[in-house]
Amino acid sequence: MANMEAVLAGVAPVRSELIHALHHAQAELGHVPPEAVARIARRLRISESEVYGVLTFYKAFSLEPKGKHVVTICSGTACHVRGAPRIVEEFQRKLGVEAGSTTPDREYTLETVNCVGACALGPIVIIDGNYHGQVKTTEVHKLVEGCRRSQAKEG
Amino acid sequence: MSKIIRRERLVPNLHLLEVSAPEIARKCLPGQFVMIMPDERGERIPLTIADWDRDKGSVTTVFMTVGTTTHKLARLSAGDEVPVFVGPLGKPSDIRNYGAVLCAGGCFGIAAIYPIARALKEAGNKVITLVDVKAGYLLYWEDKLRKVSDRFLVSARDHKFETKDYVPAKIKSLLAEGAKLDRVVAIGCTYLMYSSCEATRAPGIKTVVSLNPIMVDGTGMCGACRCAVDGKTKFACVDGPDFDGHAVDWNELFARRKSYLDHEMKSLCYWERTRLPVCA
Amino acid sequence: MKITIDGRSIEAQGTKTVLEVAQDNGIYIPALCSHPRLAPYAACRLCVVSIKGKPGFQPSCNTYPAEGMEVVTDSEELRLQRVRTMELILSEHPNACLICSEKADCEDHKASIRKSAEVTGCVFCSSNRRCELQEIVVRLKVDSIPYSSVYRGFSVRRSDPFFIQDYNLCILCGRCVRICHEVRGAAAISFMFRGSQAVVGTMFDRSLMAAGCQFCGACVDVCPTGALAERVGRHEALPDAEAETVCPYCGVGCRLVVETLQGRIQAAKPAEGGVNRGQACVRGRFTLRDVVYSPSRIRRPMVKKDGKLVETSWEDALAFVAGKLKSYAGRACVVVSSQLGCEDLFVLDRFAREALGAGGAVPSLQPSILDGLGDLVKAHGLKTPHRASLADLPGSKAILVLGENVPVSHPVVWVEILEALRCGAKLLVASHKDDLLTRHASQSLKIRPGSEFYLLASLSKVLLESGSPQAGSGLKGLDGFKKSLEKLPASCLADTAGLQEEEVRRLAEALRCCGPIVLVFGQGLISMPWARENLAALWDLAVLTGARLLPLAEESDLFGAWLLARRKPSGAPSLETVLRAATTGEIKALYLAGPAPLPEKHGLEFLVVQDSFVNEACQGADAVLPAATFAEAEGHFVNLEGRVQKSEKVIEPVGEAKPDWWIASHLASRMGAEGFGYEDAGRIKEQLDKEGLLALQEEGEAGFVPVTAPSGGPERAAEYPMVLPGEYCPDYYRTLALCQASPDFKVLRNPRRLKIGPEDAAGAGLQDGAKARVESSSACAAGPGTARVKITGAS
Amino acid sequence: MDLNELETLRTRITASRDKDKPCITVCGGTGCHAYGCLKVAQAFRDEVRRLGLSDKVAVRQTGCHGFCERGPIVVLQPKGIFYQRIQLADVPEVVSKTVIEGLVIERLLYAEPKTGARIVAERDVPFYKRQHRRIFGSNGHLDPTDIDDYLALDGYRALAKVLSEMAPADVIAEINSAGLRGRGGAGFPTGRKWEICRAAHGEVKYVICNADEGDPGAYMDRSLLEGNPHSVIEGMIIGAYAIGSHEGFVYVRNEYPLAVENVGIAVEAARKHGLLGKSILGSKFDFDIRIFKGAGAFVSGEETSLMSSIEGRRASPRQKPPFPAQSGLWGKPTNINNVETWANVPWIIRNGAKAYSQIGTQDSKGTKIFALVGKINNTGLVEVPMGMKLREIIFEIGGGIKGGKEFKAVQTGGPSGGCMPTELLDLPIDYASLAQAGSMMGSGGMIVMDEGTCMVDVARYFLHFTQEESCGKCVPCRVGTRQMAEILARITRGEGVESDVERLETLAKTVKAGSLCGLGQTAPNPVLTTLRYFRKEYDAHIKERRCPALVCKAFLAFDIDKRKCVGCLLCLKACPVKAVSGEIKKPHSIDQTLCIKCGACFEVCPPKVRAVTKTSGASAPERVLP
Repeated sequence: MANMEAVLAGVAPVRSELIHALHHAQAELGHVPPEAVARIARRLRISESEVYGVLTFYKAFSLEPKGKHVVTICSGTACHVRGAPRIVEEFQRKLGVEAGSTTPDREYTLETVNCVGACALGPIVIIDGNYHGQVKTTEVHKLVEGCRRSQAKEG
Repeated sequence: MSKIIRRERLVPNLHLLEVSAPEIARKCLPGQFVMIMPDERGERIPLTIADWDRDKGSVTTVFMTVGTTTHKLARLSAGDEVPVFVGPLGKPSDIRNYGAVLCAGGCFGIAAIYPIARALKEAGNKVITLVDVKAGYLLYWEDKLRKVSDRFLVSARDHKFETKDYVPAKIKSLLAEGAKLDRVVAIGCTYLMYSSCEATRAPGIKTVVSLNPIMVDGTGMCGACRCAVDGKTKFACVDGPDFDGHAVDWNELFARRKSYLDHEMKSLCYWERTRLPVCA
Repeated sequence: MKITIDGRSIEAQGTKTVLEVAQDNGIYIPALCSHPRLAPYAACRLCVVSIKGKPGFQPSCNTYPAEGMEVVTDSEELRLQRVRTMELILSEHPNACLICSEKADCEDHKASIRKSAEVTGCVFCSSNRRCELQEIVVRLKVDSIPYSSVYRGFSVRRSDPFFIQDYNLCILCGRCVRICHEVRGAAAISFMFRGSQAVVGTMFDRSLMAAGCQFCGACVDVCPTGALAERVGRHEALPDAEAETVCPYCGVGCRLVVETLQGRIQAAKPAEGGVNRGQACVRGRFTLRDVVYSPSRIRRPMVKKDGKLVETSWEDALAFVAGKLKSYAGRACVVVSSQLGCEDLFVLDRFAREALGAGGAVPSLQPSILDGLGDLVKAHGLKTPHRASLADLPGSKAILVLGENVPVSHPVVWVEILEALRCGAKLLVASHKDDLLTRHASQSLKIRPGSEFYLLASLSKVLLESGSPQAGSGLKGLDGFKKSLEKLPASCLADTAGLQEEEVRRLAEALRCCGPIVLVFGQGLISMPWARENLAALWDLAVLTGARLLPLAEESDLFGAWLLARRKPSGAPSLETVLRAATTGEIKALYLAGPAPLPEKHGLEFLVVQDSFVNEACQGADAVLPAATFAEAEGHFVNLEGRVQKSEKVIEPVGEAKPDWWIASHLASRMGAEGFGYEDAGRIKEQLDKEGLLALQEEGEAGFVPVTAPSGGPERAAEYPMVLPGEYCPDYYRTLALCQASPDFKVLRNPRRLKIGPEDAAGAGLQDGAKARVESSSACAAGPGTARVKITGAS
Repeated sequence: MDLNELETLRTRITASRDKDKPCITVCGGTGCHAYGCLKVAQAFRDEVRRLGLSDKVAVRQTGCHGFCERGPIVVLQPKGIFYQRIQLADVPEVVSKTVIEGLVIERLLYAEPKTGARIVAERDVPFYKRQHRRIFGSNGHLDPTDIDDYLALDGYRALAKVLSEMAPADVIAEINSAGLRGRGGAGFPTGRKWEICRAAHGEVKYVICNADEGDPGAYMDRSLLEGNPHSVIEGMIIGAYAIGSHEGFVYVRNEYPLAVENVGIAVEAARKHGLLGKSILGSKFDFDIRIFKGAGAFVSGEETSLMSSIEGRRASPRQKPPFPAQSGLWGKPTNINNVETWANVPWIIRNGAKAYSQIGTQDSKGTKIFALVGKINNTGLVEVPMGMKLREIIFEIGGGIKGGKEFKAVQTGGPSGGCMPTELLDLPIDYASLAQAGSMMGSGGMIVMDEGTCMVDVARYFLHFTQEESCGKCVPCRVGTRQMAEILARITRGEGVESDVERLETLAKTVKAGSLCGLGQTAPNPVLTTLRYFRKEYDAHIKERRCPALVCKAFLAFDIDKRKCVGCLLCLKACPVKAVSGEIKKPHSIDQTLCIKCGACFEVCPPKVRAVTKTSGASAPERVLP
């Protein structure tokens, strides 16, 4: 939060900087907690409710911290017609959470995104920034395990 | 003191209350009711018994939050105790094999009709259950009721059921499609019972209703629950609560139920202002 | 210009929307999101019309007339489009009752059901029969909804005072959000999430209290459904009568429509016309009922018998009081509240002089800002700088607010200031804290409490140094003023006010460059010993810049009381002298028709309390006379602009209460005074008019007054290291505090709560929620007033 | 820098570059990024350095080449040898054989699918051959982070021309006569738009580049912004000059980090070169650009909500009029165009309106870039002249349907567009004809669907999308799209009733006619077009309780053909719910009560065996899709 204050000091105190400031908070803290909202509101001289209203409008900001691993499944049209929904279902089953949420142990966040623009590779799964193209339902298990293993290695 | 085992909001405004009362659970029969007091300073109100578990020694009622007392009840939770929980009171419903019986329930009556439907089914009747809800999200106990019914119908003002009916319309359409009805049991708000009776009056189907006048002691002492049936004065608590709906003086009942409306509102307003927490 | 609506040729202005033009001409177009006070929003899509030459449908709320425009508001396809849109709206609103075949019979039989906790149909809803959805359903003849009913399942929010919020009923028309943002500037609520998840709410779903809501009730009043419902009276039936009164608290003089059911007040809502233009504040909107029916109402006359107050008849009480008072003629005084009507004040004043031989009735709020300005007029023989009316605010270019937290103390003035900001005005604020006021300010100076004089004088100085503005040139006293400025110590600004000259220069620039300026100030500016100096500096700045003054009168008839007081011979007693005289025994009898901090030990022999509420003074009173409240008597009030407004009688008096003028005139008559045979308030008003007592005539020459540095300046005192700034808020009616009358109000503003900065708190060893002990340097710090204090933790 | 200095610089750059110097260009588009092109490019650099060829051979990471299907793509200049699907292991060979020895490596070349013939040059690849890469072509030749590359390709020459020779009105006239129409979807004439904004009252005016490309399955704008940001910036400066604006914004989608980065670098470079800022190229014209990163909301592509977003508010649109040209950002006149439109501007100025309007149709001039994706062989970005037939794009450029399956539909315009069936394959692509077919140009997504795509599911997909992306302000869009999405979901779940189709139609009309902004007004298009062209599929779902495309789970049944099953245990192991039972080498069976229809068994059953069957509906023929 101390960083947050430093970052905000560089943000002009006008409301048009709101989304900019929220990007900062999201990048700095991994989500936008109530204290960050309060600080941004004070800095930009707008009400906390307004900040929150903007924050909840945009998908780029999250209210909850994300898991250690972020699994992003593209659900663009191209991926959809190539079977992305089945991949989503399989991940949901494997991780035991709905898309858009984080496992209770804060290990995985499963999310879908409208299009990552790599349609040739569809269906695409991005795990911690790594692209996996033409994913099949039967490969999901491997992908999840791969994540766990790489973590074990690091640990 | 009786301990609450479970208090749960079933749907908006309707709450289930399961109370540990082994004595009542052992003796109660369909159609009977209990008197309950939410706290030492509260009033006593009657609630129809909606289910019981003789082994567990518990009695279940379903009530609607519609006044100070029920609002108080709705704030209780498992483990809390109520100072008064007495019963079973009233005469049990007349359970026999009539043939085909329509059990109509609305609001809290959806739960109240359940033990009667169950008993009627056990007695060999063909049970048609008709449940009235305003909208789909107000329907509860569907599974429970389906299990004791040969037919399960819903009248609602919700497109979910592709209908826009009220109970009488459904009774009429049932009769129109040639269903044989030997008896109707209706439980719910006074208006529902009244309009059910109006629908069965012409075809002459015996219709039993579970009256809900204002009641104070529930044992025939105070006379508050006086109602006119067949021109004679009856006490709903000891002579009922079940009566022949075609013989009830409905206008009198409507009027009597409204007697204390003003005071009821004041009471609730006072309670809300003084007892409901406002954040500081 | 001329436009055609449904074949009718209609004269239209370009400033009104097609919807408004149609409505003005009696043409019905359903609409849910539009509101006269709000910018077009075009979200409900019910007000669609066809316009010749344009494809498809156009929302009439966002379409402005153009010469020759041809509008069709009613056609089969429009009706169908509206019905289908309405069906969509209703699919997410508990709609069963709207389309129920039994709705005619049902309401009669299910009256009690309104007491339910959650609304699942109209019969449960407090807005039943005044709901805008119901009206549109009838108009459009919607009788079925081809969608499953969606209940969003929000829990009903009951943890806030004054009103509850059930967003299951919300149709997202956005009126509440928009009025909160656009008109009230609070932005306590906002839209959250988006798409079908969109909902009105607060940050992280916190309470409105936590979101900084001031509970002005504007959102409740614009809500077309029952989603926002007043807590009190929510379960009651609809009102059967209404009357228009003037809000009894502050000096803005908002007009309120008071709704009654069977002669009892249910609710008060801001009237559309009048100074307040459909707006009110938490006091007027939500506390009237609690005040009028407060348990501390005095219901019957009481006289002291054997050391105890006992109830008696009016006849006996009047006889007793008149008899006793007669013997104290010349040694008695009358104190009045400036929240009484002009009729009451006038009769009480006459009563004081003609029956009691006193110098006149003494207002309890003294000195007031009006008195302060009046004193300057008297002392220098000049004319007061121009006065501003509320209507001057939106047309102004700069507004300087001093000594008052306007959004809290005078919220309706704040609404007009916000309107001015929308029209391009600059808001300049000098305040010691960050709040709503500074959030909206174009320029705000952080100033130490109590140092406004230095800011004002420095502003004048800077303006004069860089060439005096046109407005002040050539006026009387300019040279004297300049000289007096030069005498001021140079370092005071930074030392005392904590301001840098550069900041002041920027503020001065803002005052110089633009057109009409309004200086808004309140009791906070005179709550310290150097009140006169502050006012003089303000006066001069106004004359110099040609600004208008808007003194924020704290009490509803303060202006009226001031006008009436002008006819007093000079040397009329002030409250302070009265209290001193009472203590020393100089006067023997006191007649209290308003709050007065009577010392515990006094030399009074006879004390009469004429009030609506039992108060501290009653304990020692020899007689207590129940007075009617504003709602129980007709009367006139003069608001802060000098506007004389009539307040109607709403209900019969509670208990045996009588109007104040009635009591005073009966006593006077009994004491043998002449000309007190008033039959009703109307007669008194006639006399007031005949004598021209309520007319404001200010004569004399405009000019400057010399300024002097405050002598008892806020120098740092080691013993009392902190300054406790007085925060004025007319949160009372006569002797009743609103937090005492209304439990909800107590939640909102508890005067026993102290706000202190984190460093100061740490220094005093205080934590959030701890008890504090406040010691003051001056004896009169019991009431609100800026004072030097010492704050320590209390056990 | 003034005009002369610009030309001097350009001459210096061109002179310093040897046209015949071998250059290894590695495609750096996001598609190729996903394939790992960064590592490939680095490997090339390392290899070149290792061999001490740094002076003789250049390695350049360029913008997107468009042929994403075949990434990572490497083109060896000056000969234009086109290698595809380059792996790290191929790098040394490419350098040693092709770069040094000049030999072509056959296996890395693109093979004509039908004949199998290898094609050496990029321009001869059928995918490129029929394209007209006017706007997009430079992408493959320049490093987007190096302004010199752009200058070497005549960059900012149009700007120089405008500032030195043309009055603002001339610029507008030129754009008008070129017939350029907005590439963002609705196709409003760009010149007209500029004219209105220029005429609007006010000192302060803004220009905005709308790079909030939100259509799922479309990424043309991103590739332009990533691959050739200066062309967009140059277009914006010219536009600002024509309109009289001094401040511009590029609103980039948050999901495009590379685009944000590259356009940021480009703006910085342009500023450094005096192409942005005060007195541009020594003229009296000032203009600067700020980059605004969006935050993930499809609706912010709508111009009024985009401006609302820049102002720091929720991206809710407002009713027009007033149009942005009259009252836009902070109430000032604002001109907003999308990336591709801006990128067209320098070309028009450089080559003249006449040259520009020579291709295209009567009222749609120039080229259009499409993202050709879905069940198509050659996924990628294609730039074709307006008026080209769908058939040509899909079958000639796109190489037909994947796996040799039957074409069913092509969807254009994203969530606002519609699905067009086989009968419309000969439709020429322009604004009017697409609109007439019930679809729209949109920003240029073109999603090809085959027989294995369920059109009801596609409609459900799009309505689910718009329902989630609706801002929630106006009733028809907020509630109407939700109701449509629910009805469609019900139909695909097997709970549809016959009246649903009619209700969908009514709803679609209500939403279309009643919504506040373009998102709502066009949201029903996927429903309306699928109802119009694929009504039979709806009937199959509702009346026959089957999904002809074998997509909707509710109607699917997986079973094992005992005659074919070899008992390999693959499906048994793959089944996540243990619904498959059996022993090794004995036919397996599926317990239908346990089956969740995930299709894992079907997926793993070896193609040779094909014992697992996927069927839909009792009356459906026993059909097996590979």
